[in-house]
Amino acid sequence: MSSIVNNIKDKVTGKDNSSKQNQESEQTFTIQPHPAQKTNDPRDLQGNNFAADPKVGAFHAREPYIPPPEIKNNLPPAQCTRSREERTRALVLHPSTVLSVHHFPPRQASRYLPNMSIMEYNGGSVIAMVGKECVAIASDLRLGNQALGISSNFQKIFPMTDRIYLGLPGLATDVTTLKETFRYRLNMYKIKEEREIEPQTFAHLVSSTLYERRFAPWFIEPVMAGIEKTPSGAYKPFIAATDLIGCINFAKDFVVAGTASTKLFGVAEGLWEPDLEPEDLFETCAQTLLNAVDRDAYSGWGAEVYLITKDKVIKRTLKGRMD
Amino acid sequence: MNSFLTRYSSTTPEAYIRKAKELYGEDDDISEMIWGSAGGFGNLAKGVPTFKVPAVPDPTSFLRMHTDDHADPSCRIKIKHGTTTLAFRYQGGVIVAVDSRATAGSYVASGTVKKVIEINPYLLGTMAGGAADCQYWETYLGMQCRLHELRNRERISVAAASKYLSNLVYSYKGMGLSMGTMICGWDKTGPAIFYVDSDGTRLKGDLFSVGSGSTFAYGVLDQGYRWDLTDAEAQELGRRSIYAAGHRDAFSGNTVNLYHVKQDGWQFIGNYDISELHYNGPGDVPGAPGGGYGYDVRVAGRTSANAPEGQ
Amino acid sequence: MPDGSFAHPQQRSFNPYTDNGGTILAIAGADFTVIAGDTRQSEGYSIQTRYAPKVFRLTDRAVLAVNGFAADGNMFVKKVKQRLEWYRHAHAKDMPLRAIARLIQTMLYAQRFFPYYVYNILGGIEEDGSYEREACRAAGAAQSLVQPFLDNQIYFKNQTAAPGQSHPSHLPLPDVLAIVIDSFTSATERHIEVGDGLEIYVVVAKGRSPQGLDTMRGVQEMSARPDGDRMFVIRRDLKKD
Amino acid sequence: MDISFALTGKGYVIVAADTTAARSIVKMKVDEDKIKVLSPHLLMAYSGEPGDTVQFAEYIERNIRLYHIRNTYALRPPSAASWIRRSLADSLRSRRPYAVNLLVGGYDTSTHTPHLYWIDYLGTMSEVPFAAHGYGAYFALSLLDRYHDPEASVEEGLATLRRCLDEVAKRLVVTPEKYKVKIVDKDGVREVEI
Amino acid sequence: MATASRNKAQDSISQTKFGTNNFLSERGIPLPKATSTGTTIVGCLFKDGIILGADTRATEGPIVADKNCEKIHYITDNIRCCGAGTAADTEFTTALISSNMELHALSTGRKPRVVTAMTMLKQMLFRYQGHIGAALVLGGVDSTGPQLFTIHPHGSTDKLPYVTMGSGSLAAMAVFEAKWRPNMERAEALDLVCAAVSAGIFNDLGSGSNVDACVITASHTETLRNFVKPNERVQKERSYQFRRGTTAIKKEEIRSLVVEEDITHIIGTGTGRGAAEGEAMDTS
Repeated sequence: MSSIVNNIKDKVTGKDNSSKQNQESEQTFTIQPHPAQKTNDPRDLQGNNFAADPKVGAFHAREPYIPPPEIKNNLPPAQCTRSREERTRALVLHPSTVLSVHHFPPRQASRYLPNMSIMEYNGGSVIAMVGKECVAIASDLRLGNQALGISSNFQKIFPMTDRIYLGLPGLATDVTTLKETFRYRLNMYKIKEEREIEPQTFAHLVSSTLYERRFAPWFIEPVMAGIEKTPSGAYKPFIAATDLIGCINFAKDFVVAGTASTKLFGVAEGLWEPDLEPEDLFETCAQTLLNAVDRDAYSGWGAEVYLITKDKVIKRTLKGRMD
Repeated sequence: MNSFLTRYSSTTPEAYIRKAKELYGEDDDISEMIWGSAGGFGNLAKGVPTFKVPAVPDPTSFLRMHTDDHADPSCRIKIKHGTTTLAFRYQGGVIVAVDSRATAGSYVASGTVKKVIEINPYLLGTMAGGAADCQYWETYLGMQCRLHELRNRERISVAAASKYLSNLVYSYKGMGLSMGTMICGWDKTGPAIFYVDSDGTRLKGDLFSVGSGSTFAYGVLDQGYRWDLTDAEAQELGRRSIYAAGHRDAFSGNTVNLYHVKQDGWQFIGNYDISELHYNGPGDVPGAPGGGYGYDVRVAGRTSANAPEGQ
Repeated sequence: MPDGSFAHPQQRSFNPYTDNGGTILAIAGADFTVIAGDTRQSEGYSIQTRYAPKVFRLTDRAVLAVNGFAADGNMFVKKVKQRLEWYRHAHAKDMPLRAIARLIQTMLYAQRFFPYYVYNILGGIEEDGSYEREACRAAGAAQSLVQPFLDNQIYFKNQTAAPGQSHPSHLPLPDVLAIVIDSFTSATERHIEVGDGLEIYVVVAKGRSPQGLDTMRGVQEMSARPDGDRMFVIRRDLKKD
Repeated sequence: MDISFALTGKGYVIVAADTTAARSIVKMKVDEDKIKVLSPHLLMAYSGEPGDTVQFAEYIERNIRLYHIRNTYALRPPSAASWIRRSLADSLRSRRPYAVNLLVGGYDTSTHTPHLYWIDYLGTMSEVPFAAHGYGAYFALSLLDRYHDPEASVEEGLATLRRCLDEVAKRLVVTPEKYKVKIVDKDGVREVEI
Repeated sequence: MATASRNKAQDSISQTKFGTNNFLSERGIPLPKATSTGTTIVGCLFKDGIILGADTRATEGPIVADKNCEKIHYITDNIRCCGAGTAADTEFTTALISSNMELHALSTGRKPRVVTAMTMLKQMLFRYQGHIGAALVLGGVDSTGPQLFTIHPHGSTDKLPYVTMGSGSLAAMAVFEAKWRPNMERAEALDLVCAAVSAGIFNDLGSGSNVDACVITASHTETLRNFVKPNERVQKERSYQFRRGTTAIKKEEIRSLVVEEDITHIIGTGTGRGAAEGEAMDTS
């Protein structure tokens, strides 16, 4: 037993003299050239034509790689590990109890909460976009209980100050509770500071309010849009969003939240462009919201857009799909 | 499926494998023989096509682990479901109305799904539950009906066709098929509707609604249903019920497909956009109520406040 | 395992699937079909390769795009090609598009109880040249980002036409290609599993002009016969982060 | 398996709730009144977790009554509903939340307007023209979309309510056979047989 | 305002409400994903001090939530901290320690040390047993010279000449292991940091967009925001601006924010208080 071990040990360390005699007969391995000579960029691959080179063809075969005849002909015979009977016997089904097939009418929500994301329980989505000296914030109007639609005029966007609007998609009960909480905190701020709060500060106020509940969070993804008065007196558009525990995302172009957030991201990334005039920003924001919610089961049932410029706020209720 | 059933029944997958093995001998893999145009279910000689089953002790829970997104919303393979379909019998024949939305989780995968499968010129099947299951097996049923005609030189009755589908689906009970379909048609006994689903239920009846929006459809359908409806009224009721479900149910919507089965076979009445129905109604079609179906459209301007005359 | 339990492999651990990311889409125009897919193949947070084609040429007028679990995808394409070759042996002609669609449905359904984790989009030109209204479908990791954008730009959903006019019923090829490229650059921006490269297959019906396709950057013709339907491939780069 | 409906009409709100008190498969009582009169022009139908429902409803009733005593006038429906919702929302994050669904219907004598609020056990609130809790909602809401008229007279309103009860009787597997129906309008609260 | 509420955050974190998280996890409800920074963050020592680097991508699952977020947080003038893991946790944890460090500096009357910040961070993170998901690279120059630490969510720390953290740390460490040398010049070290972060950006899906850097020396601290921007978006093929009136509208309300005031001056006859039309006001 030990001789074998020693043998392996010596071979590995190369001291073993016995391996020296059969040096010549030992199989030599050529290190295969890496297909991409310069970078990992596919264009480099086009240089050397892979189809012809059998050794590397397998790496990046455009068509399924068909080995050339000399390789194909002398392939070792396939060892069938287990005979067919054995395989079919293994297929005999275990005496598992007959499964209860889910029934088609909607199941009554479990006593507490269903086994889906709690953010999808009531549904709803919000988007905010920046334009040229203006911002738009838009939301759908659905309030649902999972698949069942309850109300088609559930407000999710609330005016906080003249020039700051807050969108609160998520669990409906937290929407109302947080709206009242922020109204209270804003009033307290106004009493202490004797001035309106600025959007930047308001974002941090929202963020720390949410982080207070770090381990039992409010199920809300707030979206803020407003016009900021810069020290020089000019007006600057401002948008921000946070996740449910208050991580702020100060974006330059748009922020999204709610059950249709991925859809909103896709459409907004495609349609948005910088420095849109107020009326053009309204069209882009409205089209983004409507097309995104049409692809989401839990959002929709009407929509509204707030277009905020430095001297007025236009609120428009859109004619969206009602299914 | 308990082992007792497996050993003696002839309709389980293992039975097919045994049968196929006897027919085609030992060595070559069964799928080898699917050659040329004999693939898929083109070749009916060997009865039901065989299914590859994963070599695990319990393939059913394997399948459920990877596909049933009720249990695990992030599971990879999302079978499209969520729908509203209805069919009812009345003096003028059978009305079949369905929505056209398919959802995968909360994503609306398609808004243009044809949920009425035209089995043959006088038989319709509706689709609820797994779209693939319904499409595959109802197309398959169409072939069996054609064979029936060739063998017996008369059209197959709705009862027989639905029985065939029910027995066939029952043989796969517990394997994870998901179907809730209504086989509708007009045969020598007159108009007939059979509800068949994947756990083996087969019910003959006058009025059925199936799918996640079925309760909403029932709400309107039951209130408006009478045996002696005129054709126009019946078509209107079908449209209005699917609109009601499409509006309230998140997993139903997009468009209504309306069919009317008469003595000489079915006729496609029309495709109506549900949101359009909400705002403007079905346009100038027989039985149209004039304005939009939507509640806020219907009661626009009317308020329940009753300020006394004085003020 | 003395009790012979090795005979029944623990099904809990048997998980043959994984998600290799990527996104595909197809748009059928008046007399052409565009089938596109990115070329990144990833698993979890790491990139396996920046160039793994997802769009495959089946016949002169049919192209199949597969997405999901790459191993299943590649195997499935190989099986489809195998069946198409047998069909050519049996019928001395290419399988028509509608038949390929049915073939794919039955092959997928044959695996009903051991599903392929693959989402397929088949695109091409039908023999009788019947032109269904624009069909436009996205699939894969970023399908929920791309599909609503296509609904808006291809189907003009939620857009009221200018008074007195109506939306164009068919979009010209250059517009469709622009929308496809912008869809993928947008998806790359917001989805981590999309990027590296973009391959667009364009199948143009017989006798129709390629509408300025040959002048575009990065075009390569793949048609076997110049007189039949013509097929082009356009390759573009996408962000690699 | 409590079921409750409510709908508004010209100057009134009709609130109906089933009268069955069941534990597992046994109907313990069949004439349980699940609608509380909170104030002369305010009704509240409750349903949900046995025990929680009565405890919470009486807590609300006593406090609304206290407000009326202290201020000589009763809380108007919008503010009462908002306070009720806030109590539920606060309880949601307490050690053991109340699991009670509510329909709050009231008539605002100063604005001559009926108000109806749908409130669920999480504290989700929405003012609606008609509402339902329990399995009845899945049948009645689409029906009321079709047949409800905000300017209906009390008789027409009761007829619409009758439609809902028939539909539930026809389709729901566990149908309650008796409902208690109360109406609130400018003259206050009264009960009707249906 | 912010600091006050943050201390309140401190104590309210301990008593959890909504029946705490287990109210949900008992029911097997997946907690929604908070924004996490897939992240590549690096730090390395060089001749005159420390260079920190970070990417700028924040993700929510496979979706990029923020394409240009800041991951290098302020601790004190000469100490910065890069954060990976749960974004809100890194944000608030570094902000809390930053405010405590300022208090500490005021009370001790000395410039603060990096090791103090490190100890505060590790003790806080240890107290929350990893529930606060912050993985940090802490770097700075103080009286004892340049210091570089990494801090893991469970409270463990390392002190090394070059470190990487986050999902892109493997790619970045590969570059460091290949090219790092002691006592590098500023320019060379900065290039190395950019190369390391770029390796993370291009090879790790959780990292992307731009490279932020920060050079800290004894004398001053340079914040190089978006130092390298390799991933600008290409110009779009066409513009998607809509015709005005494309979106159908049901209702429109306009609220003007400009307050029109028409002031009518009332010329008093010496009585000082307003009197209508100049009559004397009887003030008796």
